[in-house]
Formats: sequence, structure tokens, C-alpha cells
Amino acid sequence: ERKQEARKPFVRLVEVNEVSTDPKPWGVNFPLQYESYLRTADTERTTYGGNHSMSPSKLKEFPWLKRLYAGYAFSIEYREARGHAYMLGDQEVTKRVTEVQQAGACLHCHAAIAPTYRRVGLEKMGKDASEETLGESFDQEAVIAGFKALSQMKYEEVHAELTKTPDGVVKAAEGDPHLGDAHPVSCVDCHDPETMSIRVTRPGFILGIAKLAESDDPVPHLPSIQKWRDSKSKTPYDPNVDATRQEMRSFVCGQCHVEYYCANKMTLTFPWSNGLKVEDLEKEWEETTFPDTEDGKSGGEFYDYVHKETGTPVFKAQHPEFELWSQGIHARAGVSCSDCHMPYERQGATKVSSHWVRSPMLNINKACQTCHHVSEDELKARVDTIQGRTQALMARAASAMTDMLDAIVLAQKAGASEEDLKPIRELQRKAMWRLDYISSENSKGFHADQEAARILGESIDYSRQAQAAAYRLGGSPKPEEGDVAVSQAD
Amino acid sequence: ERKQEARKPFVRLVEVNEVSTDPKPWGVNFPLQYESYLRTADTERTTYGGNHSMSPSKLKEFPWLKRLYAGYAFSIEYREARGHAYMLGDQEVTKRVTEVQQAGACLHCHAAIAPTYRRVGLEKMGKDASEETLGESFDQEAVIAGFKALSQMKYEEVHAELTKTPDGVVKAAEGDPHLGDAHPVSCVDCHDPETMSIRVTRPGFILGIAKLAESDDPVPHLPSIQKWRDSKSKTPYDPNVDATRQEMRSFVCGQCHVEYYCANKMTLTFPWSNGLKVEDLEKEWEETTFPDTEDGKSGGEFYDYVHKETGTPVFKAQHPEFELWSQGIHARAGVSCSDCHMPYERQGATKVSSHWVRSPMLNINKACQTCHHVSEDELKARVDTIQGRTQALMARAASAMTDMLDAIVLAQKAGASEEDLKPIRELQRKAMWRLDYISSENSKGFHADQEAARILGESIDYSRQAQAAAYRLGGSPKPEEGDVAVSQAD
Amino acid sequence: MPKDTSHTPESEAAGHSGEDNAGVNGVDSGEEVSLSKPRFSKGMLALALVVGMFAGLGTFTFGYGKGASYMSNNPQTCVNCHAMQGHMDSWQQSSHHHVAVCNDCHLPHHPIGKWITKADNGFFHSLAFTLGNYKDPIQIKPRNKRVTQSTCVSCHQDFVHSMLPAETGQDMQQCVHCHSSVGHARR
Ligand code: HEC
Ligand code: HEC
Ligand code: HEC
Ligand code: HEC
Ligand code: HEC
Ligand code: HEC
Ligand code: HEC
Ligand code: HEC
Ligand code: HEC
Ligand code: HEC
Ligand code: HEC
Ligand code: HEC
Ligand code: HEC
Ligand code: HEC
Ligand SMILES: [Ca+2]
Ligand SMILES: [Ca+2]
Repeated sequence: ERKQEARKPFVRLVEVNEVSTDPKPWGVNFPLQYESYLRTADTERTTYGGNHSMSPSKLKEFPWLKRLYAGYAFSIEYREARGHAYMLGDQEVTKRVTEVQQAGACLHCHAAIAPTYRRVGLEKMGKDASEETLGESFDQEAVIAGFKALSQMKYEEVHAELTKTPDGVVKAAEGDPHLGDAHPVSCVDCHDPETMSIRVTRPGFILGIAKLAESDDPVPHLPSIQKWRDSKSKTPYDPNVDATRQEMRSFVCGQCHVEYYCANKMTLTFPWSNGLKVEDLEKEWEETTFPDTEDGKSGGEFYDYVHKETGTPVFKAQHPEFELWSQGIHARAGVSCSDCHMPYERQGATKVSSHWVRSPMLNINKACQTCHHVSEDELKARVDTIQGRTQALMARAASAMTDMLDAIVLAQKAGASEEDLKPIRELQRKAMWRLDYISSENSKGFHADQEAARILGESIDYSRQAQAAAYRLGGSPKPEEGDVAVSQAD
Repeated sequence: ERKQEARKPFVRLVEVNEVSTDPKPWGVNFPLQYESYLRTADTERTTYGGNHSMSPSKLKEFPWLKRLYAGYAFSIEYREARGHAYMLGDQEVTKRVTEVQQAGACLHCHAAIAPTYRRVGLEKMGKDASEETLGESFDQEAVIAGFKALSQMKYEEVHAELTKTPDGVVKAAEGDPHLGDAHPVSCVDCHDPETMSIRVTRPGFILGIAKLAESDDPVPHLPSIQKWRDSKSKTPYDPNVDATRQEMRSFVCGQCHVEYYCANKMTLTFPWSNGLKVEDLEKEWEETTFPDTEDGKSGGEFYDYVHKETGTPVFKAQHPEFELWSQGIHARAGVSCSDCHMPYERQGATKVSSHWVRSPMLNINKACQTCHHVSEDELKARVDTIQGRTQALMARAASAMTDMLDAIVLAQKAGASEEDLKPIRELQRKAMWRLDYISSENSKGFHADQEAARILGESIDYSRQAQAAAYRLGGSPKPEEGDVAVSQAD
Repeated sequence: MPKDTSHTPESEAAGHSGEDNAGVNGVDSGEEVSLSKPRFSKGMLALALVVGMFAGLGTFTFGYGKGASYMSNNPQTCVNCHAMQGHMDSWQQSSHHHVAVCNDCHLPHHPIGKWITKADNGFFHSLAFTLGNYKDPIQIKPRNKRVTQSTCVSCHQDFVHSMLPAETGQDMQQCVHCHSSVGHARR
């Protein structure tokens, strides 16, 4: 590929460096990007997405979620996502944090945390961690060391660590433990302060994508990974070195918009060692065992929570946008997250990336019409069709899931043995994982429409198989209780 | 829109008119189209389609089809489609025709039958039906009259009628009943012999699309229907008058590549009065009752066959290419059947439509790359991904279907009452209709990928619900017979 | 109304200002110089020119295709080959038919690269057309893709400044990834 000559270095009015987690000084240098970045605090909603002053509760919108998550923190509070400006605040106040003890890994994706990882890493390594050193370079090794050290600590402890790291703005007296504020995702998370090129900073992603590169999952949408594989390189795949700029325009988002494990039994993990498809992720969780406990006991098989109604250990899927996008036609066609969620905007004599990251349906003109030369209404209708089909199948999968739970509970009441229940529990786990996967993904199927429908189809299959099997174990409601009714969800 | 100047009237070396069902004379005038038309006799296969010397049996490829069709002619012989040149011959020799009495309506889509319809129609109306009159004009009224007269007659009788109609080539002595040969789809079926513009000739389509126009099904892909609705016209929608040329490029195919009823209880019907979605078609069949018999008895509820293993009356879906395409993104984007299956080809200084109607995957270059500027391998991979997902879900739906049949059969053995079975039969019919719909559609999901997956997801849901319900009625296999195994199809 | 496809004054102006900009700006007209300098010695350049022009001239095609006019800026010369008719049509419907003719996009704006491309393409055009063995629809080759990309950047340098690589050696996005119908209306 042809290499372009670099752009002229920008005029830097204010110095920023690797500790500058406060976006204000960056905003002086790049007022256009900063202005739009600030708008992520704005509120506007589409049918299925967009911002809102107080994000609506997903548990209210989809009451079956309470049964899906029974026994897990998500059943207490779970809301629609909203703008990046809210990410830290929303996490701090969610009942999932205030009523349940969470791990420090939660902050990996909700705060501008890299400098804190670096500081703690350097301290662990017995090195200098002064503001000056911290600001000098990214130091990936130290960042990863700090990440590992903080992941399994308590949420509150790690949150406190954030404010012990300088943020480039707060001027604290020597000895004052508060050296900086905690910030939601900020310029330094995605940009090299020296060159302004985009980069990834999150250890979870760096480790995860390297695992993916080691696998043999076909990645037609990520050509640099194929190139790395073909080169038979000995050094791990490093997105900051190996990826194309267009890939980086998705990778910056893939740092957070992904499925993960993040509780206190292991370091935060992105399950990509078998590939990016729903089965590949499931396989990694199935093959994972928790590390031995300190007293040498085996950690046992991986699970996220024990489903309360049925006692089955299951997996929790979180916002797999990056993974689902990877299965879609846009990814294949080289269309990145930023193309749709941060489209270019004309600003006077130049064009800039909109840093108002939001639903593209609020910005169809810039987000879609550069590529699709049809009317806004038509594009809206196309998206509605896709999302409508997904929603209908999701409702269907949800009622299959609740029927299954009813049947399993009854079978247990009827005295089914653990041995008999074993295959049913496996079906249940598969069914719930798939339903959760698509209902937690935030595009309502748009990112990969056929794939989303396929996954829901499988979920239905597993739920109904489990239901039928439970009926054989006495899980069938008595004919009096309810008749065979066509359960049809839409 | 830039209007093209009308094309120069072509040089007519040989006269052709409305009886010219033999393509040879047309071929003199249009040698390029004729040459490619003849190639539909050629043989080449893709993974899921294409031609073959002896078309492979679908019953062998998908053994579960035999159970799906139990008790119906399709369970005797059912093969992959092949080139248009074979359509009449393949029908004549299929065991579905040689071993089962079929109706004359079968020929609606397998022979150049319009002149025969016209002749019989004119005769019924007591009008002149000489070769000259027959050749003069299309006479839609007479064609429809003949169609109605012949639809419910026996296959062999109607076949014989074909050869009593002149074909423009055979020169028969006065009084010789053989006035012409029977031909597969031919130029006159799709072209006006005077102007060569494309047209539709099939009564089934003309009546069906008019019903669709009367409905309120949204048809973003067929703007002329919306226009007709908006005009509040009193005359029925007539594709030959109202449709755009681009729509006609799909309508000519929609004459045959559609779901239909075609046995001897009613005239051949395209079930489009509620719309073109799978549920809309199902609804029409559900609402249909057969006409009263001659002795005044009620015809009863519509069905295609009584499923032999279970005794449930069910519907049969046939090749709904037009309907599935209608739900896809290509239709929405205005891409017609002909764009992909009859792409333009440069022949010297002019462009002609390839009349070698076949799988576009054998002609990716012309069929796809005009619009998609990516490599052939990439396009193949995209199609493979879509078809692979469809196939996997289909296998899953098929095993759900067979599990259901087993359970119903056992429940019946256990003495389940008809009343108990009623809701189960309804689930069964819905499940089988949907599975059949996608397995009979010939693009393996490509024509509308997410929709195909949705339909299969629903099929799975209904099959498994029926299975569970049948378990409650004693349909559950004894624990000895087989254990609860994860039935996972792929 | 059939469009006048001759080289309009506006398009001439736009075309030239594009080229001039590249030179005057002193920004080395994008990458052309950095590419062509090391890759083509003077000798090779001469060779390419000779091979390109004479191989083309020697063929029947060059005459039939009004080969001499290939060197002009008139889009009409391109449609001397019917193979180019579709691209002419889609160019006429494109947003740029007022501001850029074929050569504005398909020839490098750098004075040397321009002649190499002309010779090179002239040769392969004639060859392909004579043999008739080219791909239909025609597919642009990677080298010519780089040319179109460089001409976009050359005309729009200031506007897309922030899209240029932050550091030399890094890549940048293809303009046609998003603006696929700028030169040729599609869909
Ligand atoms: C081709 C365009 C496109 C691409 C590429 C794309 N998205 Fe989206 N995204 C959408 C659309 C459309 C929606 C649905 C928005 C709605 O319903 O309002 C959406 C929804 C979302 C949402 C939920 C938005 C909300 O308001 O709740 C998130 C989060 C998201 N995408 C993240 C990503 C990430 C991360 C990537 C890349 C890995 C990505 N998207 C790639 C178009 C795209
Ligand atoms: C790998 C990245 C990542 C990790 C780790 C992570 N989150 Fe999030 N979180 C996100 C993303 C992306 C969203 C927005 C998409 C969504 O809401 O599904 C989000 C949304 C949220 C929201 C707002 C919507 C809601 O769910 O109510 C809350 C609250 C939240 N996270 C809390 C937490 C907590 C508590 C933890 C730790 C247990 C955590 N997050 C760990 C990435 C992460
Ligand atoms: C550091 C983690 C992180 C990164 C990096 C990140 N996100 Fe987010 N994103 C979140 C979290 C957390 C939320 C939810 C915030 C909340 O609900 O409080 C969110 C919310 C969103 C939303 C919903 C916005 C709305 O208005 O409803 C969209 C869309 C989105 N992100 C897209 C992206 C895209 C595209 C990128 C990359 C350009 C990206 N995100 C990068 C963590 C991240
Ligand atoms: C969630 C990730 C993310 C965050 C946070 C972020 N950016 Fe960006 N930024 C991007 C992406 C993606 C691009 C496009 C880069 C490309 O195409 O090479 C970009 C581009 C830019 C550019 C280059 C010109 C342009 O507009 O395309 C500047 C300057 C910039 N960002 C400044 C900022 C500033 C200032 C902040 C903080 C206020 C910030 N960015 C925060 C992801 C981010
Ligand atoms: C950078 C270019 C680009 C952008 C931006 C883009 N698309 Fe696409 N879109 C494509 C390409 C390429 C395809 C694949 C088909 C093709 O090759 O034309 C596609 C396919 C689609 C399809 C058909 C596939 C499917 O899933 O059914 C829809 C619908 C669609 N896009 C909607 C949108 C919407 C809505 C947006 C904005 C949120 C958008 N696109 C943004 C390039 C783009
Ligand atoms: C955008 C392109 C496209 C459009 C439009 C399209 N098709 Fe197809 N069609 C395909 C592809 C691709 C296949 C799969 C071929 C294969 O598997 O070899 C296919 C398969 C088929 C097959 C089976 C072919 C075989 O070899 O068995 C039939 C029949 C068919 N299409 C008819 C139609 C009809 C009728 C329409 C319009 C109502 C239509 N198609 C519209 C692309 C298209
Ligand atoms: C509405 C149009 C239509 C009618 C009516 C129709 N066919 Fe067909 N037939 C088709 C089309 C289109 C195909 C090719 C697609 C396919 O094979 O699924 C086909 C394929 C066939 C084939 C070859 C593949 C196979 O199924 O083995 C046979 C044999 C056949 N039809 C017999 C019949 C018979 C017998 C009848 C009457 C009961 C009939 N057809 C009625 C349209 C029709
Ligand atoms: C008069 C009825 C009729 C019309 C009109 C018709 N078809 Fe067919 N088509 C058939 C039948 C019947 C077959 C199956 C022939 C066989 O298997 O013997 C068939 C087969 C095919 C096949 C499979 C060919 C192969 O090589 O496997 C394709 C693709 C196809 N048709 C597409 C089209 C398209 C596109 C149009 C419109 C341009 C069209 N057909 C118009 C009846 C028709
Ligand atoms: C299954 C339908 C069908 C049959 C049968 C058919 N054609 Fe066509 N034909 C078409 C379609 C569709 C077009 C494209 C028309 C358009 O775009 O306006 C076409 C176009 C043409 C054209 C116009 C020029 C071109 O190539 O686009 C000629 C001439 C022609 N056909 C001749 C014939 C001849 C001769 C036969 C018989 C040997 C024949 N056709 C059989 C469907 C058919
Ligand atoms: C006349 C133009 C045209 C032709 C011919 C065409 N396509 Fe498309 N294709 C489109 C348009 C338009 C879209 C919708 C997305 C968009 O707006 O770019 C699309 C979307 C797609 C998609 C994404 C949607 C999906 O279902 O996932 C695929 C894959 C695709 N086309 C493959 C093909 C293949 C394979 C062929 C040839 C058999 C083909 N196309 C022929 C115009 C065309
Ligand atoms: C404004 C810029 C521009 C103008 C003016 C322009 N083109 Fe192009 N042309 C392009 C671009 C960009 C591409 C390649 C797009 C790509 O990379 O896929 C292209 C591609 C082509 C191709 C290759 C076909 C293909 O799709 O890959 C041909 C042939 C062509 N142009 C001929 C012409 C002719 C002849 C004219 C004048 C009548 C012309 N172009 C005017 C920008 C232009
Ligand atoms: C001699 C006939 C002829 C003339 C005159 C002609 N072309 Fe072409 N052109 C062709 C043929 C044939 C091809 C296909 C070559 C191939 O694919 O190998 C082609 C290909 C192209 C391509 C894609 C080439 C590639 O390999 O990437 C471009 C761009 C192009 N032409 C532009 C032009 C422009 C601009 C003009 C006028 C200045 C022009 N052509 C004049 C016959 C011609
Ligand atoms: C000869 C100079 C020249 C070349 C080469 C050129 N442009 Fe332009 N372009 C212009 C001018 C002049 C305008 C209109 C004035 C303006 O708004 O800047 C324009 C307008 C545009 C616009 C806005 C209008 C529209 O079409 O949407 C886009 C986008 C654009 N150009 C992209 C491109 C791309 C991409 C290429 C390369 C394929 C390219 N240009 C090549 C001169 C050029
Ligand atoms: C990722 C998508 C994307 C890429 C890549 C891209 N652009 Fe754009 N471009 C856009 C969008 C979106 C707009 C519309 C901005 C607006 O309307 O505010 C735009 C606007 C423009 C405009 C001005 C349009 C106007 O209306 O004035 C020009 C000129 C332009 N781009 C040139 C280029 C050039 C040159 C390149 C390659 C260096 C390029 N673009 C690459 C998305 C892109
Ligand atoms: Ca998880
Ligand atoms: Ca039927």
C-alpha cells in the first residue's frame, strides 16, 4: 500500500501528555472535536437507542430479563446505555455497584484509567511513578502490570486509586492524596498525545486481540491480523503497531464494546481465543476453569452466576457490539464503527470526526448517506425492518426461555435427579447465553442481521428442547393449570 | 431521470406473432439472445444450485424431506431445479406426474401455454380460434377464460391441448390434431412479438398481483403498486399497463417462481391477498375454504395434504423466490431478478441480456460486480456465509421437526384425544409450513437472509412447542428408548 | 438533452488548479514525488514512454481508438472505445463532471508520474482492447487506484488535512471508501 506523506504537525496551544486525562486542555488545541465530545451529555432517543435524561430501565421494558438474570446483579438494575459523558457517573450510582460488591475491573471501561494502571504498575515494579514519568510515555508493560494488579481488587479501592493519579489539570499540594479527578473516557484513551494518531490503551483489548490473532478464526474484516498470521511473526500481534488505520477506527471502540468477564475470580478477560462468533466465545468460557484458590483448592468450572430459580450455573453476555459487528456485512465491507458513530462533519474549511458518539439514526445524513444514496426515510425503514425482525424473534426466544424455566422448576419439584437434570442444564445455559447475547447487544440486530436471527433461532431451539426434556421429568404443568396454548410472541 | 430515446425498431427477418411458441424463428431475428437461451440446457453446478445432467434428488440430500412430505407426491420424487430448457421434459417424467394424477394447472409454469389458453378461451366464448386470430393479439380475457377452463382438468388432457395449438412452425395438414409442438418457456411468454417489450402472460400472476395491489401490504420494492393505490383507480392493477420496466424485470419471473395452489379442487391460485410475507400467505390458506362440491356439500377447510404419519392436514410451500426476494434488501434497493439472473453482457458494441438464466454464482463477474466492486472470491465468500447460516438453521429446524413427529406419533399411540391434539396440529402445520417455505425456496436464504433465518427460527419454535405439548400427552419416549440428548444440528 | 462532453472551461480550470495547487503548495503534491522518484530512473522512464507509445502506435487499435488523441484532456477521446462508454455516462451523472475530467482523476497531478501513467495505461489499454481479453465490468487495478486517491488528496488537501497520516509511513483511508460515486455515479 502506498504510504502518504504526513500531515503538517498541528499547532499545539497547550501541552498535553500521557497523564492528561482531563479533556479540557486538549479542547484548547482541538476545539471542534472537544465541542462535539461534550455533546455526549445531550439527550435524544431513537426507537431503540439514543440518549435520555434518566436512561429507561431495560428490566421494565423487557420483564423477562428479571427471570433471565435471577440471582445476578443485573436483575436489580439494568438500563439503556447513554452518552459517553455519563459512563462513570452511571456506574457509580447503579445498584449493581451500590448494592453488590463489584471488582475494580469495572473501571477498565468506565474511566480514563490507563495512567492509573501505569502508576500502579510502575510502583509494583519498584520504578519511579512521578507525574513527570507518568506523562512521558505510555509504557505498555507497566500499564498491563497495573491492570493485573487492580483487576481483582474492590471497586471502591480502585476508584480511589484513580484520584491518586494526576490528571494534568488538578494542582494538588504535595502529600494531598487527591492528585487528579476521575474522568470518563477521554482523549488520551484513544489518541497519542504526541501525534494525535488513534491508538488502543486498554489491556483487555490488547491481550484479547492478540489471542484472536493466535487463533485460526477467519478474519476477513481484519486484514492486518491475516497479514500478521502469514508473516509467522514471533512477537504477539500488537494493534498499535500492526493494525491499519481503518481497523483502528473500530479497535478504539472494541476496547469496551465487547463481551467480558470482570468479577473477582480472574483478571478481566475478553474471550477471543477461539474466534469472535457466539459459539467461539461460549467455547472459551466452557473451557475455562477458575484459578485454584489460595488454599490450593481447584477453582472449578467457569460460570458467571448461578441462576436462582433453577440452580444452573450460567454465563452472562455483555454488549458484544464488536463481536457481532465482526459477523456483519459492514465489517466485511471495511466499514468501521467510527464511520457510522463518529462520521466526518464539514466544519468550515475542513472536515472533522464527530466526537458526539451516538446512535447513527440521529445523524443519518452524515452517518449513512455518504455511502447509501437513498432518502433518510428509506434508510430508517431499512433499519426498522431489521430491528423489528430481531425484536420479534427476541420476544419469541424470551417466551421460550420463560416456558423452559417454568418446566425446569416443576421438574425439580417433581423430584428430578441431578443426573437427569444435567443435560437440561446444559441446554438451559446455551439458550440463555444466546438470548442474552443478542438482547445485550445494543444495535438490536443491525450490526449483523442474519447472524442475530440465527443466534436467536438457536436460543429458541435450546429453550424448547430443555422444556420438552423437563416435561419428561415431571416438569409438565398439570392439564388443569394451563392448556397447551400456542405461545406466539409478537 | 434521463429518458432514453426509444430504441431503433429492430430488423425483422422473420415474422413472429402471438402463436409463435417455437423460439426458432425468434432466434433468426435475435441470434444473440437465442444462443444464450439455448444454453439453459447446459450443465454446471454451484454448491447449492446450478444445472446438472440428471438433477440430484433433494430427498437424498435431505432425508428428512421424506418425513416432511409423508403422504404427498413430493415424497416420491423431488429434485433440484435445472435450466429452463428442461422444464417441460422434467415435469413429464417426474414420478409426481407419472405415478400420481396431477391437474392441468401444472402446465401453467412449465410450457409456453398462453396461446392454448387463448384458443380454449375463445372456443368457450364461442369465438373464432383460427391460427390467424390466435396470432393476432394476446386477448387477455380469452387467455384467462381458457386458464380457468383448463386448470382443474387432468394433466394429460391439458398436455394434449397444447399440441392442438399451432406453434408457428409445425405445418400440419387440415384436420391433423397435432398443430404444433409443446415448448418450455419461450420468447412469447415474456415478450410482445410486435414491440419486443417484456410483459407478463400468466393468468396466475395477473390475478395474484392484482390481489396484492388491493391489499395494504407495504410494497416499497414495487412503487407502481403504491402509485396505483394512491390513484384510487377503479380498474384492477394491471402489470402490463401499470408496472415500471424495472418491476417487469422481476414480474416475468414472478409468473412462475412463486408459491401456489395447483391441484384439482380450485383454479391455480397465488395466495397474495394479504401480502407477500410468509404469514400473509399462510393467512390466505388458513382463510380459504374449498368450493362446495357439485352435490352441494361444503368443500371444507383448505389444505394441501394430510400428513401421513400424524394425520394432520398441512400446507405445501413451493419455490417462493418472488415472495422471499420481496422481503430482501436487493428488492428494496430496486434490484430485479433479471439484474442477477439475466445480466447484461457486452456483445461487440452492444449490450444484450443474457438469456442463459442460471445461478449468478456461475457468472459473478456480470451478475454482481457491476454493482459490487469487490473480488469474485469475496462475493463468493459473502454468499457462502449467508447460505451456510441458512443451511445450519435449516438442519436445526429439520431435526426439531422430526422430533416433533416422533412425539406426536407416540402421543397418538398413547391414546391422546383429537381435542387434545388440536392445538398441537396447529403448531405442527405452522412449523412444517415455515420449514418447507425456506427449504423449497431455491436461494438458500440469499434472496432475503435475515428473513429466511427469522422464518426458520419460528419453525423451530413451533416444532419444539408441539414436541413439548405432545410429551404432556404421553408422547415422550420412554427413558429406556433414548435419553435426553442435546439435539444439535450442524 | 445530450450533455456536451467536450472539455468545458470550468473543468479545465478546476483540473489545472488542481495540478497547480499541488505544485505551488510545496507539499510535494502528496506522495507522487516520493513514489516516482525512487522507483523510476530517467532511463526507465524513457523506456516506459517509448514502449508505451510505440507499442500502442503499432497496433490497429491505436488508429481505431484515435490513439493520438489519447493524450488530450477531452473525455470524448476516452469514449473512442465503447468499453469506456459506461464510465463516461456515469461520470456525466456524477457530482464532479463540472469540476473534473477523466484525466484530472486518472492521471497523477505530478508532472512526471503523469506521463508514465499515460504511457503505461495507453499501452495496456490498446493491448487489452485489441485482444479483447479484459474483464467486463472493467476493474481498476491497485496502481491506478493509488492514482485516483492521490488526485483526490491533491485537490482537497486542505479540506482533508486531518485525514492525512499523523506520521509519515502510516496509511490513510481510501476516499472512495465513502465517496464511491464522486467520479462515477453509482446506485
Ligand atoms: C454501518 C453502520 C454501523 C457500524 C459500522 C457500526 N454501527 Fe453501531 N449502530 C448502528 C445503528 C444503525 C445502530 C442502531 C441505533 C438505534 O437503534 O438508534 C447502532 C447501535 C449501536 C449502539 C447502541 C446505540 C444506542 O444508542 O443505544 C452501540 C453501543 C454501537 N452501535 C456500537 C458500535 C460499535 C462498537 C461498532 C463497531 C464495533 C459499531 N457500532 C459499528 C450502525 C453502525
Ligand atoms: C469491557 C468493558 C466493560 C466493563 C469491564 C464493564 N463495563 Fe459497564 N459498560 C460497558 C459498555 C460498552 C456499556 C454501554 C453498553 C451497554 O449499556 O450495554 C456499559 C454500560 C454500563 C452501565 C449503564 C447501563 C446499564 O447496564 O445499566 C452500567 C451501570 C455499567 N456499565 C456498570 C458496570 C459495572 C458495575 C461493571 C463491572 C461489573 C462494568 N460496567 C464493567 C463496558 C464495560
Ligand atoms: C472506555 C470505554 C469505552 C470506549 C473506548 C468506547 N465506549 Fe462507547 N460506551 C461506553 C460506555 C460505558 C457507555 C455507556 C455509558 C452510560 O450509559 O452511562 C457507552 C455508550 C456508547 C453509546 C450509546 C450512546 C447513546 O447516546 O446512547 C454508543 C453509540 C457508543 N458507546 C459507541 C462507541 C463507539 C463507536 C466507540 C468508539 C469510537 C466507543 N463507544 C468507545 C464505553 C466506551
Ligand atoms: C472513543 C475514542 C475517542 C475519544 C475519546 C476521542 N477521540 Fe478523537 N478521534 C477518534 C477517532 C476514531 C478519530 C478518527 C481518526 C482517524 O480516522 O484516523 C478521531 C480523530 C480525532 C482528531 C483528528 C481529526 C478528526 O476530527 O478526524 C482529533 C484532532 C481528535 N480526534 C481530537 C480529540 C479530542 C480533543 C478528544 C477529547 C476531547 C478526543 N479526540 C477524544 C476517537 C476518539
Ligand atoms: C462507509 C460506507 C458505509 C456506511 C457509512 C454505511 N454503510 Fe451500509 N453498507 C455499506 C456496504 C459496502 C454494504 C454492503 C453491500 C454492498 O456491498 O453494497 C452496506 C449494506 C447495508 C445494508 C444491507 C445489509 C443488511 O444488513 O441488510 C443496510 C440495510 C445498510 N447498509 C444500512 C446502513 C445504515 C442505516 C447506515 C448508517 C447507520 C449505513 N448503512 C452506513 C456501506 C456503508
Ligand atoms: C442480487 C442478486 C439476486 C436477485 C435480485 C435475485 N436472485 Fe435469485 N439467486 C441469487 C443467488 C446468489 C442465488 C444462489 C445461487 C446458488 O446458490 O448457486 C440465487 C438463486 C436462485 C434460484 C435457484 C438457482 C439454482 O441454480 O438452483 C432461483 C430459481 C432464483 N434465484 C430465482 C430468482 C427470482 C425469481 C428472483 C426475483 C424474484 C431472483 N432470483 C432475484 C441472486 C439473486
Ligand atoms: C406457479 C408455477 C408452477 C406451477 C403451477 C408448477 N410448477 Fe413445477 N416448477 C416451477 C418452478 C419455478 C420450478 C423450479 C424451482 C424448483 O424446482 O423449486 C419448478 C420445478 C418443477 C420440477 C423440477 C424439480 C422438482 O420438483 O423435482 C418438477 C418435476 C415440477 N416442477 C413439476 C410440477 C408439477 C407436477 C406441477 C403440478 C402439480 C407443477 N410443477 C406446477 C413452477 C411451477
Ligand atoms: C413459465 C415459467 C417460468 C418462468 C417465466 C421463469 N421460470 Fe425459471 N424455472 C421454471 C422452471 C419450471 C424451472 C425448473 C426447470 C427444471 O428443473 O426442469 C426453472 C428454473 C430456474 C432456475 C434454475 C436454473 C438452473 O440452472 O439451476 C433459475 C435460476 C430460474 N429459473 C430463474 C428464473 C428467472 C430469473 C426468471 C425470469 C427472468 C425465470 N426463471 C422465469 C419456470 C419459469
Ligand atoms: C423468462 C423470460 C424471458 C424469456 C423466455 C425470453 N426473454 Fe428476452 N428478455 C427478458 C428480459 C427480462 C429482458 C430484459 C428486458 C428489459 O430490460 O427491458 C429481455 C430482453 C430481450 C431483448 C432486448 C435486448 C436485450 O438483450 O436486453 C431481446 C431482443 C430478447 N429479450 C429476445 C428474446 C428471444 C429471442 C427469446 C427467445 C429465444 C427471449 N428473449 C426469451 C426475458 C425473457
Ligand atoms: C443492480 C445492483 C446490484 C446487483 C446486480 C447486485 N447487488 Fe448486492 N446489493 C446491492 C445493493 C443496492 C445492496 C444494499 C446495500 C446498499 O445499499 O449498498 C446490496 C447488498 C448486498 C449484500 C448485503 C446484504 C445481505 O443480504 O447481506 C450482499 C451480500 C450482496 N449484495 C451480494 C450480491 C451478490 C452475490 C450479487 C450477485 C449475485 C449481487 N449482490 C448483485 C446492489 C446490487
Ligand atoms: C472525480 C474523479 C473522477 C473522474 C472525473 C473520472 N473518474 Fe474514473 N474513476 C474514479 C475513481 C475514484 C475510480 C475507482 C474507484 C475505485 O477505487 O473503485 C474510477 C474508476 C474508473 C474506471 C475503472 C472501473 C472501475 O469501476 O473500477 C474506469 C474505466 C474509469 N474510471 C474511466 C473514467 C473515464 C472514461 C472518465 C471520464 C469520462 C472518468 N473515469 C472520470 C474517479 C474519476
Ligand atoms: C483503446 C480503447 C480505449 C480508450 C481510448 C480508453 N480506454 Fe480506458 N480502458 C480500455 C480497456 C479495454 C480497459 C480495460 C483494461 C483491463 O481491464 O485490463 C480500460 C481500462 C481503464 C481504466 C482501469 C484501468 C486499470 O487497469 O486500472 C481506467 C481508469 C481507464 N480505462 C480510463 C480511461 C481514460 C481516462 C481514457 C481517456 C483518456 C481511456 N480510458 C481511454 C479501453 C480504452
Ligand atoms: C481537479 C480537482 C479535483 C479532483 C481531482 C477531485 N475533486 Fe472533489 N471537488 C473538486 C471541486 C472543485 C469540488 C467542488 C467545490 C468544493 O466544494 O470544494 C469538489 C467537491 C467534492 C466533494 C463534495 C461534493 C460531492 O461530490 O459530494 C467531495 C465529497 C469530493 N469532491 C471528493 C473527491 C474525491 C473522493 C476525489 C477523488 C476520487 C475528488 N474529489 C477528486 C475538485 C476535485
Ligand atoms: C469514513 C468516511 C469518509 C472517508 C474515508 C472520506 N470522507 Fe469525505 N466526507 C465524509 C462525510 C460523512 C462527509 C460529509 C460531511 C458533512 O456533510 O458535514 C464528507 C465530506 C467531504 C467533502 C466536502 C463535502 C461538502 O459537502 O462540502 C470533501 C471535499 C471530501 N469529503 C473529500 C474527501 C477526500 C478527498 C477523502 C480522502 C482523503 C475523503 N473525503 C474521505 C466521509 C468520508
Ligand atoms: Ca460476560
Ligand atoms: Ca403451495
